[in-house]
Amino acid sequence: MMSRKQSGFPSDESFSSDEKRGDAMVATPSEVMTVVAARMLQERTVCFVGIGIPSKAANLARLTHAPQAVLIYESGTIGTRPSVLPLSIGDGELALTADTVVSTSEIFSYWLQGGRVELGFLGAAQVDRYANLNSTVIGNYQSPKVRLPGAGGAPEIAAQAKETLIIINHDRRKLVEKVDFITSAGYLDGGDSRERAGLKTGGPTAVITDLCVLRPEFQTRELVVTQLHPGVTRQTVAEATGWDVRFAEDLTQTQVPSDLELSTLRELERQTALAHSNDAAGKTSLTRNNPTAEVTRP
Amino acid sequence: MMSRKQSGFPSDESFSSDEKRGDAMVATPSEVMTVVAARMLQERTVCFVGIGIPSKAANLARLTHAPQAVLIYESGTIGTRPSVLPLSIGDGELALTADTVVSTSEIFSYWLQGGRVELGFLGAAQVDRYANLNSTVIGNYQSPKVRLPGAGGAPEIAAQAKETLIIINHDRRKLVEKVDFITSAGYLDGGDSRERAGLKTGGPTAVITDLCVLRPEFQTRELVVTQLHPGVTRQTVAEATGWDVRFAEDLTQTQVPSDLELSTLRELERQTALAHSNDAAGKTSLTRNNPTAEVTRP
Amino acid sequence: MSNLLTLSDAIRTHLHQGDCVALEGFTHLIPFAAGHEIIRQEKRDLTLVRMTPDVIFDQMIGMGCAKRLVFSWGGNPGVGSLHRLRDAVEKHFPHPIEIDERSHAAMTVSYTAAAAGLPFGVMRGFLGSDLAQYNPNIKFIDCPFTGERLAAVPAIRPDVAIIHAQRADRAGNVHLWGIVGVQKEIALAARKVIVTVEEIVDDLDAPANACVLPAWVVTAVCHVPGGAAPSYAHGYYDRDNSFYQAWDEVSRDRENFQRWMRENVMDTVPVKGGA
Amino acid sequence: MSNLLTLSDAIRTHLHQGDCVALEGFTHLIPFAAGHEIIRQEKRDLTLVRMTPDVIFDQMIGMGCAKRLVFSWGGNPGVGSLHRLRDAVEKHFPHPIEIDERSHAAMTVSYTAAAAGLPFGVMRGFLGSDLAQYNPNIKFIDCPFTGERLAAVPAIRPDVAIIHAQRADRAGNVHLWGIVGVQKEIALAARKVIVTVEEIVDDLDAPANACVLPAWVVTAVCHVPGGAAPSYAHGYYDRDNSFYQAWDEVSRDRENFQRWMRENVMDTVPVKGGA
Repeated sequence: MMSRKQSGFPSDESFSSDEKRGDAMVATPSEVMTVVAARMLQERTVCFVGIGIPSKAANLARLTHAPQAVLIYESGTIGTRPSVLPLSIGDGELALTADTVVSTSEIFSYWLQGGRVELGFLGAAQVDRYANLNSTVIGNYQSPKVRLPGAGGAPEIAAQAKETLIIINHDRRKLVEKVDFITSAGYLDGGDSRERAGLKTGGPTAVITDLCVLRPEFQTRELVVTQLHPGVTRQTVAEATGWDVRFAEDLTQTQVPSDLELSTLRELERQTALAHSNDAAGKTSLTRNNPTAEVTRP
Repeated sequence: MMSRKQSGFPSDESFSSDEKRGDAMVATPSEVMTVVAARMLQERTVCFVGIGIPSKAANLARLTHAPQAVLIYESGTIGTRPSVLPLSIGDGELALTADTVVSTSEIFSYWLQGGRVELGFLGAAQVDRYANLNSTVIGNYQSPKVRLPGAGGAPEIAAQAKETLIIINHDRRKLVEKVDFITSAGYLDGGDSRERAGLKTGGPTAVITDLCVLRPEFQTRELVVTQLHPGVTRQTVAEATGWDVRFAEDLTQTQVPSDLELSTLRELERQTALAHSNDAAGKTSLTRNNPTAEVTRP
Repeated sequence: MSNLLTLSDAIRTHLHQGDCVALEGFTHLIPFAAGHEIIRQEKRDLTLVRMTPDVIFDQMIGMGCAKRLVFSWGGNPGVGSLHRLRDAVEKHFPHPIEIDERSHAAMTVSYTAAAAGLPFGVMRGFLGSDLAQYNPNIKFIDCPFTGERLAAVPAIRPDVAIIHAQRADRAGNVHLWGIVGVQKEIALAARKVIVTVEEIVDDLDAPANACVLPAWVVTAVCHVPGGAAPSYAHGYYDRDNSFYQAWDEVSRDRENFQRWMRENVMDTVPVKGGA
Repeated sequence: MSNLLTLSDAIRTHLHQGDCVALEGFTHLIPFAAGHEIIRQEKRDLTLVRMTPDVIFDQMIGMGCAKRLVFSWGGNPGVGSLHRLRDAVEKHFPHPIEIDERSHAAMTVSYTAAAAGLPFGVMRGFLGSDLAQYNPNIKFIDCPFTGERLAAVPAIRPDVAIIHAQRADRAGNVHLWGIVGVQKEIALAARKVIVTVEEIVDDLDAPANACVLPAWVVTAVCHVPGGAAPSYAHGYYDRDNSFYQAWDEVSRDRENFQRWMRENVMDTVPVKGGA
């Protein structure tokens, strides 16, 4: 397989420039991961989106097969249709292209906890064999080896979205037997322990990495590899996984990203890079004018 | 004293036309009641206002000695400055002249329960000797003799405004020994029973009628007459009160409404009648145009 | 899409006999036309939910739609009693109705709890009030941090919420403004939402942070100009205060009321509009 | 009136050593200028409250203002770590800080509870999460109607809340728009509120139902154009993404950070403005 940057904590969602470019119409592992995640977002789905690859995947879906997907960002933007990817969760672009912009407290109460979100995309520093997520600390909570950014909106997305998808680079330090800290509940100790803890929603239905897709096995709820990306072997996956990972009997092969998927993704990234370099040069795309007309145009 | 309409339940806050007119610069009992209530609203006070005489008194205060009083109506208008009196609690006039218009749920949570209201004006069908209010039923709750409109915002205004003023026409059926139903807590059974019930605010500091002003006595919290309106005798008050009402040792006389107070009140009522007769004729004062500019002009 | 329907189809399709239905609008934007359509379609055994029942519920109760009433202030604003409501409660005409009576604040807490997907909401209230004695839906809990005694009320999650708004776009996104009351809360609290609107526009062009309901949370949008009269629609028409005053006389007498309803509601053609 | 003050006077008068202070703004409208003034005035032993500490708290923590941090996501958005925050937590430099860590949703519930005058708020959350084990401010209660187990978090009522907004009028009424985050909630949750604004105008002319804070709930309004940079002010200037990226390098090294703060914050003249 192609070279894959083994990025450290916690800036694991940034891309090296060679990954960004790739060869024309030959997808990098990161691109495959993004495309596979995008494919799982069905048309008209109401999706709670985090920054980084989740945002990239959700917008790729919107620009290809799911033009009417409803994207919600925790900053308060509902039905947003950014033309470039936001660098932060509260970029002005998100507000400018949204159906409506509400307070952050309303997003979490009426929209997420209210049960209106069908799909949540989550990233994390670690995911374990029962799909629990850690974005809090590596090591001990009281005296951490690495202090990670923390929970953000993740615990409630994991608990309240009808289903969640997890996107993470495949690496033994990241796909671990047991997370150091459960920030966001997956299937806890497996079996029916999620239900027994009082969680009412479905939980994670897939972990999408740059090597493969893992899904919770029926009953045990242990993550097993169900789908290998092009050119990836079982051995590569096994070596990059922190537990003795199993493979589904009906293991499938990821369909190679189409030219449309790849070109759309790359154009989105190109426009994003361009827009953000404009920012850096001090140019202002959010022009100042009458506040009454400037935001919330559908 | 002058003729006073003994109005029945529950439209007790409407006025007969002769009361409205009155003799030039000689106040009717109702006018005296309104003027006395208005005087109790100090400049800059944040006041939660109900419809009827409370609204009339609060706006009279704003148009005379308290131009910067902040009037809040439960419909969601904050800092409203109506040029005519609203007929309903949610008149467009209230929105058009407000500093901001928020949801009704926000009014009750952030603004009233949040402790931002200094003074609440309340009316009721009955008030008792410990200033408890009934606006729910006359008779038994389960099979009422008269079904009154009910609580509305009153229980929380009575519990959460730092202090409340009660405005009510003086009548044995209205000022009673014990209310048939405690809709809104005054001093309950007197003494420290209000505090013992967990209520943290001051409670009613005055009951203003068309005959006199009653205030809770120190310690017992029983309402005693502290101030008689012009021309009203102790006997008149005693006969019109449903319990053996006591008079304060330092009983005072209500200052006659000034020409300014009376003329301002009458002009406000004249403008109100004019505006509402325009409504009736189908004329539209709320013109239709761009929603972005039409509401919330300070 | 779309969610655009005629009012008649929307009520027929989405509101069933025995449903719990909330019609909200705080003085402003009261969905009168929808209430009249419910009366015409003879929906029965409804649990009617509204902070201020107003004339619309007086009419629905008087015409026999209500089994139960959840409310907080049941008067004719600025006028006096709601005579049909009183007749039902005091004299059981046209039949007895159950009463679930709260305060305004409690109603808003119940709505916001439901909109937020919670089974109950907390408020500081009802201490010393007799309401809690008669209503098992008002309970008390202790704050787990301070020990303070607070009131708890259950979420209100109607089967159907009906509101009136100024505008929707062709995709079914809804925009209301002015006194917005609890319309957003009740819309998000209910299982289904029907919105009647004054106008369908190409582009909502709503200002920043306006009160907008995205199309995907709205079950049906019905184009019903004048659908809030005799209440008002800010920017479109005023409240008909004279109607509210006249209603006192109309509604005082049972036969007079029934005649008025026959002539002005039952025998009228349902409002057209919609897709 | 008025409540118009210079930023320097507002911080000097209203923020005291040892106070609990919240600086809110969700990516948008982060009150950087006010944070810098707090650093310049060497306020110490502060409890710093913010959902997303962001670069502003990284700077305040690195300069020794913080005794305690209440937060829910402490990264450099779109970039990576906050190195000064990590250095304080991991290596206790410049001194140890206490951590009260929650989730975004829990922070918003704590703010809205405080704004609503309640001692706590209820949410469905933290089931199965280790956060509740380490934070005594997360408890569980049972719904008195359904028995469901729900999380409870205490109200957060800061001594001072500081926010940045686009505009105020001369009377001190404040208007913000776009991504309004939790600014209204934190403003109403706190005992005192300082608002820095881009512009003072004669007439707010705010649209219907806009996010407006009336002057009488605002302790001080300070005219500080650019007061949110390097975050952004919708309608005025963009987020300086390159600054956020460059901050990673600046903040990684203690001496480098201190030099940068000296040159860019400490030795600069406080922003003028105000009455």
